[in-house]
Amino acid sequence: MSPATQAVLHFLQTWWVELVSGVVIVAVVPLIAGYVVLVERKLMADMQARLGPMRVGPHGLLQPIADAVKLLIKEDIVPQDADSFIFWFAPVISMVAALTSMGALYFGPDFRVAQDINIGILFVIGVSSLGFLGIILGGWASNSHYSIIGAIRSTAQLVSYETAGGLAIICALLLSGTLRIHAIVDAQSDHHVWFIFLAPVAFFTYLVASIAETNRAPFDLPEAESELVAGYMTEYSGFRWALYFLGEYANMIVVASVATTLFLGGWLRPFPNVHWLNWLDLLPALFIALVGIYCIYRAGKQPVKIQVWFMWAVAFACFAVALIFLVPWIFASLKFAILGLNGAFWFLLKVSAYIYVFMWLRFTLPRYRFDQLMHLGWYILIPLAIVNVFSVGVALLLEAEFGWNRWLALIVTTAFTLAIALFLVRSHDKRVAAASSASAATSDSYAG
Amino acid sequence: MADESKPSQEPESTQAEPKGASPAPAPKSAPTPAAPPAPKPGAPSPKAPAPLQIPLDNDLVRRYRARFGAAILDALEDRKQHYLVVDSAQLPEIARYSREDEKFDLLEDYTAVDWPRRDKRFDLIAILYSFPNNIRLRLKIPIAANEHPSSLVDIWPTSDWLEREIFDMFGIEFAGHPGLKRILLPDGWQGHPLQKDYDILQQDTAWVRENLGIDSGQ
Amino acid sequence: MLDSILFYFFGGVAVLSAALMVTRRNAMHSAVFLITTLLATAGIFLQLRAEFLFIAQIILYVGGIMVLFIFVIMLVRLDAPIHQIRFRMQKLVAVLVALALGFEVTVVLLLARKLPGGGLLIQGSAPADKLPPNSEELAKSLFSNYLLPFEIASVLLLVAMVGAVVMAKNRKGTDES
Amino acid sequence: MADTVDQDATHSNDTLLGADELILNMGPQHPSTHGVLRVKLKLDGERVRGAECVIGYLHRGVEKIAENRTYQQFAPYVDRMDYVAAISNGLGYCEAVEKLLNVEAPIRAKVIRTILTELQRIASHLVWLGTHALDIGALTPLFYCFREREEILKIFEKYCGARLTTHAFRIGGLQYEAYDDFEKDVERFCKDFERRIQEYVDLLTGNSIWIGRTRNVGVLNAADCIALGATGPILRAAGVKWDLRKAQPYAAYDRYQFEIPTGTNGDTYDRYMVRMEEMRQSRLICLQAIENIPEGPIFGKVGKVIKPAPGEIYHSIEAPKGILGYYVVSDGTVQPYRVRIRPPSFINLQALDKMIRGHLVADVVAVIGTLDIVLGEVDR
Repeated sequence: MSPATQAVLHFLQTWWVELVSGVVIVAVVPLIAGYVVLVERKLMADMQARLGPMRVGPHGLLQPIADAVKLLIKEDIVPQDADSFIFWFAPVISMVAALTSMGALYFGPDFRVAQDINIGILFVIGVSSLGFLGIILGGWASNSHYSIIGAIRSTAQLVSYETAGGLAIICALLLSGTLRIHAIVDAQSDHHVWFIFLAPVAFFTYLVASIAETNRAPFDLPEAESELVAGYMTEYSGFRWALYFLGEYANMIVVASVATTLFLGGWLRPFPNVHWLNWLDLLPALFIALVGIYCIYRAGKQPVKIQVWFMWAVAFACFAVALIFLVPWIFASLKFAILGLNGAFWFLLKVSAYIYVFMWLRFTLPRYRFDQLMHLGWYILIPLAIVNVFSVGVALLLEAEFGWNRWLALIVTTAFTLAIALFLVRSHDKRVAAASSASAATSDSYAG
Repeated sequence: MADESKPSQEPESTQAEPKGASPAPAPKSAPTPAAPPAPKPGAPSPKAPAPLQIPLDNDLVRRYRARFGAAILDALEDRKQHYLVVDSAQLPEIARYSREDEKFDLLEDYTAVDWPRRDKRFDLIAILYSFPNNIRLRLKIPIAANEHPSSLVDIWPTSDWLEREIFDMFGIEFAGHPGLKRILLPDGWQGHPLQKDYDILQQDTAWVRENLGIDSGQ
Repeated sequence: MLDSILFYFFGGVAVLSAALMVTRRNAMHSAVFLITTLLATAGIFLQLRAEFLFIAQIILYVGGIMVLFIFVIMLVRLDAPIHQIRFRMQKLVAVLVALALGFEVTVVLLLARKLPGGGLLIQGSAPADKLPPNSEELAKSLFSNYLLPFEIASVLLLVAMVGAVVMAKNRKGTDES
Repeated sequence: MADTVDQDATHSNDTLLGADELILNMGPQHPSTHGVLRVKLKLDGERVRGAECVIGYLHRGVEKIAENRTYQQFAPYVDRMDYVAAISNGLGYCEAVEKLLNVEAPIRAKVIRTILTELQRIASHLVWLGTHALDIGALTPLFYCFREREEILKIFEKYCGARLTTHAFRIGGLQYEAYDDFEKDVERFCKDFERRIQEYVDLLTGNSIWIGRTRNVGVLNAADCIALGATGPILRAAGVKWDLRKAQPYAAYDRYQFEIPTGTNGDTYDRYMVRMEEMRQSRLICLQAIENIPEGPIFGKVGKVIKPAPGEIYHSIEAPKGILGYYVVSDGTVQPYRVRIRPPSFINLQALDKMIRGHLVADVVAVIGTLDIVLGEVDR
């Protein structure tokens, strides 16, 4: 063989894991994002006493594929004197940013793309913060009043909440002591506790900041339909719009995975080191088997023949997966694989729980006004995050220098942080009351 | 008592000139409801209905007469509802008096009726309501076709749009109105629809052709 | 083998987009190409296993400063000054400066040839992946022997930020009155 | 359309800062203008300096048509004005013409009319609540409200065959007798509605974002309300304890006890609370009414041909949006000489400019929602 092919073979041998997972991410994530959209629509429907998409495939299961095909076929309108190069380029940036930031993530003890980068979490945050470049350029390139205002608004929102999110992550890093993702999760299993319990305020701040970062729920101002008619996405249509849309959902998955890794103990099952709870390792297989049984139960009720078969197929698939989970229990030699498979299951369960909270907020809460949103970000969230970093630092100092028990130190400092938070919120309300009483007199309302 | 006599001769004249275009009185209305006791067919076909307007004389009218004398042309009661016929020259003073002293703080409605046969062609109708004493009064102000009554915007701000609508529909211009232009019809529209001589089928064909590019709206 | 491929790729992209950045007429296009240059240099940092520098470059330059550039381009109306082309005189000066720089670079290259390894390869440098993880190293040095400059820099930044807020406040004051 | 030729978003005079005073055009196809309303906002940055409403897109010339139809023929047109509360329009018109004829509808007809009008008030407020919450971003209340409204429309359909433009009443009484389990349906709805209102209250009333978006937004105090002629929930939210159903009772309202909800400082939140309370009161009225619907005829002594004596009358009722008045002039023929309709939405909309000065663009959407206007009634 010629040296070139040898080099290529050598390259493949060393990097085949990364390459395969890379291809999987780029191919599968848009599909997953599509199905997250379907889940969201079904959940919204369920909460609003209606059925949601039911027409395409049994219970609307093929809806994302139909949406994708529709968007592909739709005409890509480029506004008249829009900046065509940037107009084409902007959605690509936001999609690429979301996907590359997934590269550094661990979806289970050994499901990953990049081999435990030294700056793991920092890489994810840094690259995902490139996403809003796509938003600004998209808003600017479509050259219409509404999208420019939308773009400026969303950038201001992202910048201010990125700070709060970053500070919240610092608290978790203080506790874990390292940036490597694998090491963070190991730290949580060594401490026998998830960081959410050690730094609850940090988790809450990160939850709020991540919602704002992905332009969702009460903070979905840039594309607030009722005011600016879809903000920066107004002029986009067809596949480019789909890129933006999938970018937002991929970003949501990234943010959920970061939160799970940092605060919810990544792929650790609840109470990882409590040995009498070891039957929990069986839970994943049990859970999937239950889903299979439910499918069989529903199969009988399907009106259309093909849907009955489909349900049976799904049930069969569930049982197969449940078996795969059980295989390492049967063959002693595959013992090591238990942690790997279960880990992935627990990680995905936590990520979907986190995303469920996103969706839940979107269906119940009305939307913040822009100045309220900025006010909340700068006057309450960022000071709270700073105080929290300070208090976690003090807690670690107490534990290291004065030998306090870690739990006691953290409880004391969290109480201190919450006191500050209460003070911040009360002064915020006083300010709002003052501003509004002033406005009641003059016509110029709530100055914020 | 000028107003009272007019309506009685009015019916004949309007009867006389219903153009062919306006549809004859409707064919039998909805089938008579079965349930009620069958009224004798052709129930007492009302003979020439006796005018119900009777002159009104209570302390409210006396106070108005004491204050404005001749300006109060007439005070009548029709079906237990009081209304004053008022001279348009004194309109602002009467309006201010009604609002300040008589406490009619709500101008419920302000509209016009077109009587083409009369020399004072239009009747401005102002319906006043008083929250404190919970009573309603109607002011009828006869004005000539090209007369410009003064606007009541600074007395009742609600009359801003109401006067714009009267101008839009009847062509009555109000002196002193902040922004008198059409409110419902497009600006370039010719003619004022609610005037009696504006036939229901008539179109502003010029505006339609110019703006919609078709020759007739029908 | 892989490293050199990557290096030439990143280097090429950096040089190409830098050239494009200078020649573009549309301000936003040049901003985008500047971002590509910065990302390419970040790639080269990564290649040298300087991850912290790589991510700092991305977060600070591209995430922070370039966003500022784009905001300025968006908010300030740029079409006015472009119409007045006033560079006639400066063309001569530009050529002179370019020549001088070119001469200097060639001199340096020629002299370096006499150094061992042709001035390009640094003998005996540790292979990239055996270096201690550089974020820990960076942190240790930053907070031990360079602590004072670090604090001064942070105070400086704080002053700048407060200054910006005060200026914005005044402007808002005039706007409200 | 007051002025047709106008650039979409123009830059007019410069303000102090040199930043343009932007004219932003909202509508007439804007998702949250509740119909074909176009609002030209003068913006200084995000703050609204003034708003000019351009209306007339839905003008059908109802008053001109009235002069060419007989009294009975014009009744269905009245439903098309405020198409969200068609029954109360019909009630107003029929009672006006009955007053013109000096005829009184029988007591059974009056009670059934009251029940249907109160159900229509609840349905109209449900449409308002659903769309108003949707404009401010809460997606879920819309579907809850329309689920309840569906129950009410089913009752209307069973009664008179139509759901929206019902033409349920006739001049002189009712066309149709109440269907067999009319009382049972209304009672089932009222019993169930108590729990449903609690669902809206849980979702919105205590919600800090909702309060943040509605408290002190679009303030209109009592004096301004009366001066601008704004009536109905807007007037009551400003603290004026006045309701035409109590002040000058019509139909069968004098037979029932109900409260008049009022607010304190006349902002969007108070109007929200007033309308929610009004729904509860309407429910109580319906419950009291169905206890005993008096027996007797449902159509008064009105012949097939209606020729009222020459003269004029003005009759107004408390429609869900405000005072809905009819000024009818008769010249003794079968066709009215002039029918003037006092549209509450048209006059309430006039207050929009005063209410949103100094607010942000996001508030404009909330204020248009809280005015609860229907463009069919604004344009007639």
